[in-house]
Amino acid sequence: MSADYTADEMMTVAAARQLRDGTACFVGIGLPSTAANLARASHAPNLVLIYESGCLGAKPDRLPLSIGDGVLADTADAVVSVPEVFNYWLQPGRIDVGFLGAAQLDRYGNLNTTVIGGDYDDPGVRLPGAGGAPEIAASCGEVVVIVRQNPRTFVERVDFVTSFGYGSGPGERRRLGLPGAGPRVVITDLGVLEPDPVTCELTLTRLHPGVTVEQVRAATGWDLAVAERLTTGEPPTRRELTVLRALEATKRAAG
Amino acid sequence: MSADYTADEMMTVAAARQLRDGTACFVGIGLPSTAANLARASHAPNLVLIYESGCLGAKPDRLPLSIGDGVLADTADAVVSVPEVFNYWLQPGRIDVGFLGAAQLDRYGNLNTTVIGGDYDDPGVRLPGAGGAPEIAASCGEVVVIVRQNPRTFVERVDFVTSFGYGSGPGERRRLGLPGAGPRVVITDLGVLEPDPVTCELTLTRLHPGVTVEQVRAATGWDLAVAERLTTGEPPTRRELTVLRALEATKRAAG
Amino acid sequence: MAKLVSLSDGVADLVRDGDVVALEGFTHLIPFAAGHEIIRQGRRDLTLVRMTPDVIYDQLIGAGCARRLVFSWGGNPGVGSLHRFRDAVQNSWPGPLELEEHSHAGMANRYVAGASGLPFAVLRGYTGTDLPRHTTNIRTITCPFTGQTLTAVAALRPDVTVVHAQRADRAGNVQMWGITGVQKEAVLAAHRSLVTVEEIVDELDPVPGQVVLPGWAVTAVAEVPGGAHPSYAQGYSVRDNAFYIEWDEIGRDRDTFRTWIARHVLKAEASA
Amino acid sequence: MAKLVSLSDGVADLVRDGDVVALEGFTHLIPFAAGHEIIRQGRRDLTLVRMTPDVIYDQLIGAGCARRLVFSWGGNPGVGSLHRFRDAVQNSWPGPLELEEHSHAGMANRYVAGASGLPFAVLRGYTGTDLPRHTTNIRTITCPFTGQTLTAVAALRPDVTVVHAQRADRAGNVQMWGITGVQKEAVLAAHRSLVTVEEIVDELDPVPGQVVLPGWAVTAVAEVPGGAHPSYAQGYSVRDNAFYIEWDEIGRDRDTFRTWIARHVLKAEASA
Repeated sequence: MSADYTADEMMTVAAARQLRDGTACFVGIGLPSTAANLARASHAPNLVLIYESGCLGAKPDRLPLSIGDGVLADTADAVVSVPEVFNYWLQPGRIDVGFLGAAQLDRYGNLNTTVIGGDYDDPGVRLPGAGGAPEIAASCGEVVVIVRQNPRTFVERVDFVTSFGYGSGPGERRRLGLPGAGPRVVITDLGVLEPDPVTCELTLTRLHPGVTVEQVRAATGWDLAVAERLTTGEPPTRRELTVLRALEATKRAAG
Repeated sequence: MSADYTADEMMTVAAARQLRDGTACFVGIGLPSTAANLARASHAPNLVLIYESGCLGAKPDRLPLSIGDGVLADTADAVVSVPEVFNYWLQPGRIDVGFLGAAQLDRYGNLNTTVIGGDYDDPGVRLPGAGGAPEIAASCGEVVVIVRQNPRTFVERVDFVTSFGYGSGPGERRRLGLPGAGPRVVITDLGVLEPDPVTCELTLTRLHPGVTVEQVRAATGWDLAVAERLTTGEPPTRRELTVLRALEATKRAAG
Repeated sequence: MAKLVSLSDGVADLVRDGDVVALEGFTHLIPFAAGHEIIRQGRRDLTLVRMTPDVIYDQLIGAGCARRLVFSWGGNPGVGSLHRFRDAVQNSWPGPLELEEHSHAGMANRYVAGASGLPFAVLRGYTGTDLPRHTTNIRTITCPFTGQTLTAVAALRPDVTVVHAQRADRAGNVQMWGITGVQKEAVLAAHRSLVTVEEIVDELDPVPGQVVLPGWAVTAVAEVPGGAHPSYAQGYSVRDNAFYIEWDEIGRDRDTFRTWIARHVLKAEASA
Repeated sequence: MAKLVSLSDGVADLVRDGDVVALEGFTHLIPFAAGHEIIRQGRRDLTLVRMTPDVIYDQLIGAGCARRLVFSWGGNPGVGSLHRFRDAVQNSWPGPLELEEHSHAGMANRYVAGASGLPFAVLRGYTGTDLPRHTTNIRTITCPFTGQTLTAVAALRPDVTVVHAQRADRAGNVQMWGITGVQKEAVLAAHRSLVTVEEIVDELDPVPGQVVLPGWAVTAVAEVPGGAHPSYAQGYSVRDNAFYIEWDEIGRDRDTFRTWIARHVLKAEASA
């Protein structure tokens, strides 16, 4: 891996590139928010950022410290109540892309942010919980997942389905009546996974520069499928890195 | 009847006196709005006026020309959406008094503002319809009705139940699960009717000064019961008339 | 982003014969100019939807645009009855008018359900009244937790909603304030929307009480100064109350009505 | 009209052992001072309700006030996990903590139902997730018009809701702006409510984006300047982000936590 940028920077840049200009994107805090703001500050100036705190069309000039940061309200086209953002904006399918992280993710793109290990009532690790994710995963036109890859995170089957991906495979979303298409792409610090069009199984389709298939397989808790036409992504451009680092600096400055 | 005031003025004053200071009152336009504003301008300065246009705590300094008059929004404690005024404010029983008019009213205080004569699909007279009245009549703590009395308006059974009073008699409101107590009093240009505590039948309990029981009976389309302890109301005070006429003048000025 | 259009193009593109059309407003910000343009363009067989059909609906009905009316209170606000509405219901002039009738609470919740992407809404409403006998869009529903019986109303999803607002910016973000009624819900419930505004500005300065509809949730915006007359646009105009009173006379007689429409609507140009 | 009270009197009167208590806020306007007063007054066996339990809930849980938590996302916003919350769930310290867990959409709609006087709300939610297995407050419901299956959630009716706002007037009318989250619904859903405000003023000048709660819908108002610290009150203060980061260390260790509570909460006076 080049010394010019970190694996996290590559991941964030690759995630940002997934967001098309002019679309509406429901953004969680953390990596999704950083990537979405990078997209807006670079190739997608008309990306509409929607935060679950009720900020529609937020245009922060620094990274928000939380989904309820004042800079989101100050720069939003509209600030609405939390019930309204879920009922009037997310639920009817008005949002093109849901941008989610996860503590665990499985072969079929199901996400877990609830408990790991043990059982629900006596968990190994208690995580924050669902937040907006279950309905973001259900109702957005499609879902982009950003998550660091390692065998503890990328598991055969999540310990708890907080947000539904493809369940156990093809046809399940339709059977359940979920309006959105589900996870279209998973961006990690090693590469890019996409659901197989037939089996819905997450498949390695792109490597970040300098990463090998073996590295990705070693970081995956299931027998990872690899696309026939595996590609290698472009490294971050000078401009992408400059914008990203400037954004990150605003967050450190606020700390 | 004295030449000092009209029967309509007596009615409006008597209706205004029904409103206690500090209560919240859901107000329809026309006679209810006039009486409620008279109450607020005289004995009930802290009467909270709620209009279905979403104005909570309106304090107009003139009579509003409609339930959506700008003076209501300008002077309200809060202006909320129309869904909110019905769902968050009326439905849970937060409003003490619903203040309604009607085109027809029957023995059990049921109100009709929909159709008169013929049948629903081919009516004799098509009226404006329900507006907010059905749920005002159901959900306010109690209902005050203000309506001019004559045999076409005061009928044995309304042609259409737009707003439920006591149905066909005692116990029906409870059986239907209606949260409010129903019509507590009907104020007319001749006197005051109240439901009999046992039968729920509207009963003449008070005459306006100079009106006789015979006059009221002649103006009623059913065999009107008269309370054992029939009283005669106080005529409008000088101050009530002054305030009422000043209010009416503001409306004419805007015409 | 909403397209910026002329009123005539907006109506031509978005309002089609046979459509379910909601022109909303709660005595404030009534889209009169858009209603007149619909009359001028000769739309037919519309299902008109509105909580408070008033003078502009009286005009649309009298002009023969409507086949059906879905509503909760039809009157001349602060004045009295609508004579064209009455004439259509009582005498089928200029044609029969089917009615679907609700309470305000029911209509408001039907829009809320439509805006929320739900097929129905739940409320405490209509109980004991004769209203549910005349439509299949009011039913009962049982609470799965308490067993209580409540009322369900079917969602409203107009083909197109038309509203008037104070301002929009060049990206089509719409700003309205004062009494904003059920307009947000009516726009979000509709498949398409047309918003007429008093003015299009570079920047929407925040205003207390504002409701902002983002441009990407609106189909088209047309600048139509005075487009709410004779109703009012808070901050821009006051209600022309004399006209509402006058309408009682104009609307009462078929010929007077036709003459008025010919002179004041058909021969007028779209204002934008 | 709401009563104007001191914070200590307000908490003493309105928050009782065993109550269902919601202290709401969406990273903005978090009622920290009121939470500290609840700790100081030693409330026990509370069912704490909140969409986003954060540092103040971590403190209440660690201080032993809570028996149960009803929530949708429990974390230190922008920082990470809540260690007292984790310790209670994983190790029952200082006592066991029952959980009832939802999604944001579900919790928001549960408050909406409570505010609306309905026993339940309908949404498209939870589908395919494991959440409905762990509570009886999520069920399915069938649309009486289309036959579609949707999700129903039981209404939330807290005994008392506590929120922080920017201002109130002397009649107890409350004004808040910026991100106002689910606070209106949480107050209206509750049987009693306590609002702490940055200041009490003679006149509430209208502010863009404001939500106003009329004084007659609020039980009590207490003036507590800085009552949202370390969160922020738009127009009055900014978030003390260093404290949120610091809390990660303080909350991680039981003794450090106890020392901090003793010094910064128990020995402090109520600020009003």
